[in-house]
Amino acid sequence: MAIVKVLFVVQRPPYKSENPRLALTHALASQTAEIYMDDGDAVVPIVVFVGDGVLNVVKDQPAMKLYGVTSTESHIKSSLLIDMPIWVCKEDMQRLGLKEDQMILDSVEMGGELTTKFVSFAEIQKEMEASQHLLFF
Amino acid sequence: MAIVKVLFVVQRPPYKSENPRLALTHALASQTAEIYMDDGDAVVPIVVFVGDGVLNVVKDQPAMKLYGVTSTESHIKSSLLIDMPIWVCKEDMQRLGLKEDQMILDSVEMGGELTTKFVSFAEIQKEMEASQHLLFF
Amino acid sequence: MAELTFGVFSSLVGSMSLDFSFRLADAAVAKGHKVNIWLSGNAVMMAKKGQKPFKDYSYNEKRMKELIAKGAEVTVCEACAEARGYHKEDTHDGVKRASMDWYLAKTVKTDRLLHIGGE
Amino acid sequence: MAELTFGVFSSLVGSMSLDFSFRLADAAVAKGHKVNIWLSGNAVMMAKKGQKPFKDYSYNEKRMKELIAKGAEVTVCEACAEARGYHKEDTHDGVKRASMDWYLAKTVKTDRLLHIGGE
Amino acid sequence: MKVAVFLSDWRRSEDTFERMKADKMGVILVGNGIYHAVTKENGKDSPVLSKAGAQFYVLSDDLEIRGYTAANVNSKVKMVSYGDIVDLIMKDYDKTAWL
Amino acid sequence: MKVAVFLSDWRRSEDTFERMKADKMGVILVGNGIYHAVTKENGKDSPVLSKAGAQFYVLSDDLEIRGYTAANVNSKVKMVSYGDIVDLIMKDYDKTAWL
Repeated sequence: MAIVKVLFVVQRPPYKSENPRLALTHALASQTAEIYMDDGDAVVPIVVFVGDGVLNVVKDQPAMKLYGVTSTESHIKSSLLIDMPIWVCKEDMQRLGLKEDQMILDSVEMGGELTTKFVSFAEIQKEMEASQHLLFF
Repeated sequence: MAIVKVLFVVQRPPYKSENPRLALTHALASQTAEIYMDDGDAVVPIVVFVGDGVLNVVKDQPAMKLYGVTSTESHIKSSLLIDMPIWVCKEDMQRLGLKEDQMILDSVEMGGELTTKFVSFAEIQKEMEASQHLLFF
Repeated sequence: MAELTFGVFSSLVGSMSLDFSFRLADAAVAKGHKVNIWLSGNAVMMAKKGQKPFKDYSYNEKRMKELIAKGAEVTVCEACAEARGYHKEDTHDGVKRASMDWYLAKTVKTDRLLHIGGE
Repeated sequence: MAELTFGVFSSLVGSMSLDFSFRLADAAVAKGHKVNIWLSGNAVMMAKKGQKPFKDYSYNEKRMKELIAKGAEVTVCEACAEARGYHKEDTHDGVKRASMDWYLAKTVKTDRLLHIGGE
Repeated sequence: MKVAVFLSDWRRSEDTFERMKADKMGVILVGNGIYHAVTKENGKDSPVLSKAGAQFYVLSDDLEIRGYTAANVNSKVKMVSYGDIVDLIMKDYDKTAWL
Repeated sequence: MKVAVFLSDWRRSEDTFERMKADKMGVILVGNGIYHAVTKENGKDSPVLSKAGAQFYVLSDDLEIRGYTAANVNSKVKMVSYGDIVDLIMKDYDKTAWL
C-alpha cells in the first residue's frame, strides 16, 4: 500500500506547445489510475505553474471560439473541480506584472469548491522535496 | 527568365532539432528544381550560419558512428562539393570561442574545390538585402 | 492577385504554427491571392489521413481541404513523410507529394515567401 | 534490480530525445533494471509502423523491439496516437496502447521516474 | 530592404532580430510572441519594442486566446487580424523573415 | 532531496534550475546542454557551472557528435556514458528533474 505524491511543474507559456495541456491531462488521469494499481495504492498529484508557466493561468482564454480547441483554462478548471490542487508562483506573477484578479481563481460556475493557490517558490521547493517524482513540462 | 537568390539562415545549434539539416537538404534541392521551372529560370542558394547556428560547422562530428545518422558535417561538405556557398559568421565564432581550425573548411577529400567562407554579419546583412527570399531555420 | 508561398517546417500537432499557416492562407485566398503550401519536417503530420478530431487539438483538415478546393496547392515533402511511416495511401486526397525541389522551384515565381522554420 | 520508468513527451522525429531515451533504457536493461517507457504527445510518432530508415534520421525501431524482447514495457498514449491518425493497426507489435492513467499508475511502484517533458 | 519580421517566441533563442537592419521593418508578434506586446517584465517594456524605426503589430487572435485584450497592449503596438497580415506581407513589405 | 537534473538546452527558457535547492544535486548535460561544458561565451564559463554545491556530468556521445572531445571539457565537468547515467539515477540520487 503506497500513497505517492507526484508534482507536475509547468514552466513554459501556453498554446505554442502541447506541454502545459499534457501536464494537466496527465495529472487528471491520476483519478482513473486505480484500475492499474493494487488496492490501497494511490497517486496524489499537484500541478504547479512557475516561471513563464504562470502565463497559462491568465483567465478568459477563448480558445474554442478562436481556434476550435479546448483552452488551458478549461483544463485548469476541470482540475479544480475534482479537487486537484493548482498552485501558481507569486514571485513570477509579480515579475510578469500579473495580478490575482487576472487569474483563474476557481471553477465555481462548474460547481467546484477548490480555489487556485498562490504560493511562493519556497513552498513549491518544499513540495518538490515532499514529492516522490517530479514531472517538469 | 529569372535568377532568384535565396538565403538560408541557420540560427540554432545542431541535432536537437531537425532544422539545420532541413536547411541544408532544401538548399541542396535547388540543384534539381529545374524540372519544375521554366527554361532559364534558376535558384541560387547561399547557406549562412549565424548566432548559435555556427556550432553546426564545428568539424569531426561522428554522428554515423555514434547515432547512426548522417552528420550535419557531411551535409555541409556535400554542399561545398557542388559549389554551394557556405558562410559562417565570424563575430559569432569569436563570441563562442571557436577558431577557424575547429571548423569544417572544405570537402577536399571528396574532390570539392569550394571552401567555407568566414564573414562578418555586415556581409550577411548585405546578402539578406540582395536575396529575394529569406529562409530562417 | 499575387502569389504567396508558405513553407511550414517542424510544426507539431499541439503547437499552433500549422493553425497559423492555414488561417493566414485562408485570409490570403479570400483576398484573391494564389497560395502554395509546402509541408516539411514534422509538419508532414498534417497530411496524414484518419486524424481523429479531439477537442484538445486543433483540427485543420477541413480548412486544408477547403483551401485545396479553392485552388491552393498543398504539397508534402515525400522523404520526410516516408521517414515517419506516412505512405502515398496515407495522404489526404488533393495533397501532393514531392521532393524538396518543388518548394525551391516555387521561390522563382512567387511574389512572397513565408518560411516558418522554427518549431 | 530496480525499476526505471521513462515518460517521453513531445519528442520529434529529427530531434534526439527519443534516441536518448532508448539508449538510456538499453543501458538500464543491460544493468539488470526493469524498464517501462511511456510515449505521449508527439513522441507517439515512434510507434508508427512502416517508417523508412533514411540515413538522415535516427532509426530506433530495432532498438525498441530488442528492448521489448528483453522485457521492457513500451506503451503509447492512445488518445495522442488517434489524434495523429495512428490507429491500432499502425502500432508496432509488442507496443501497447493505453490511456494516460497507465503512466500515472507506474509512478507508484517504480523506483525512479525520468520524465522528459521538453521538446 | 523592406522586411516583415515574425516573432513567435517569448524567450527567444536567436539575436538575428537585434542585428538585422532594414529600410523599413514591420515586426509582427504572433503565437507566444504576443507577450512582447502585453508583458512588462519587472516593470519594463520588452526589449523587442525598442527596435529602432520598426512598426509593431500583434495578431489579435493569438493575443486573445492567451487571455489578453486590446486594453493590455503596449501603445507602440497595433492589433491586426489575419487579413491585415496578408496585406502587410503583400503590400507594405517586400520580404518576410520568420525568426 | 538528492536530485539528478538534466539540462538539454543551450539557450534555456526556464529559471527553475537557478531557484531549485537540493541537499545533493547532480547536473547531467545532454543534447545541446553539452555546450555548457565546452563553450566559454565571451570568454566566460556558462553560468550553469556556477550552481553552488552541484556535481556536473556531460554525456560523452552527445559531446562528440557535436565535434567536441574530452580536451574541450571544463575541468568542473566529468564525462559520462549512458551506463554511468543509469547508475547516477539509480544509486546516487533519489529523484530526477528534466528541466
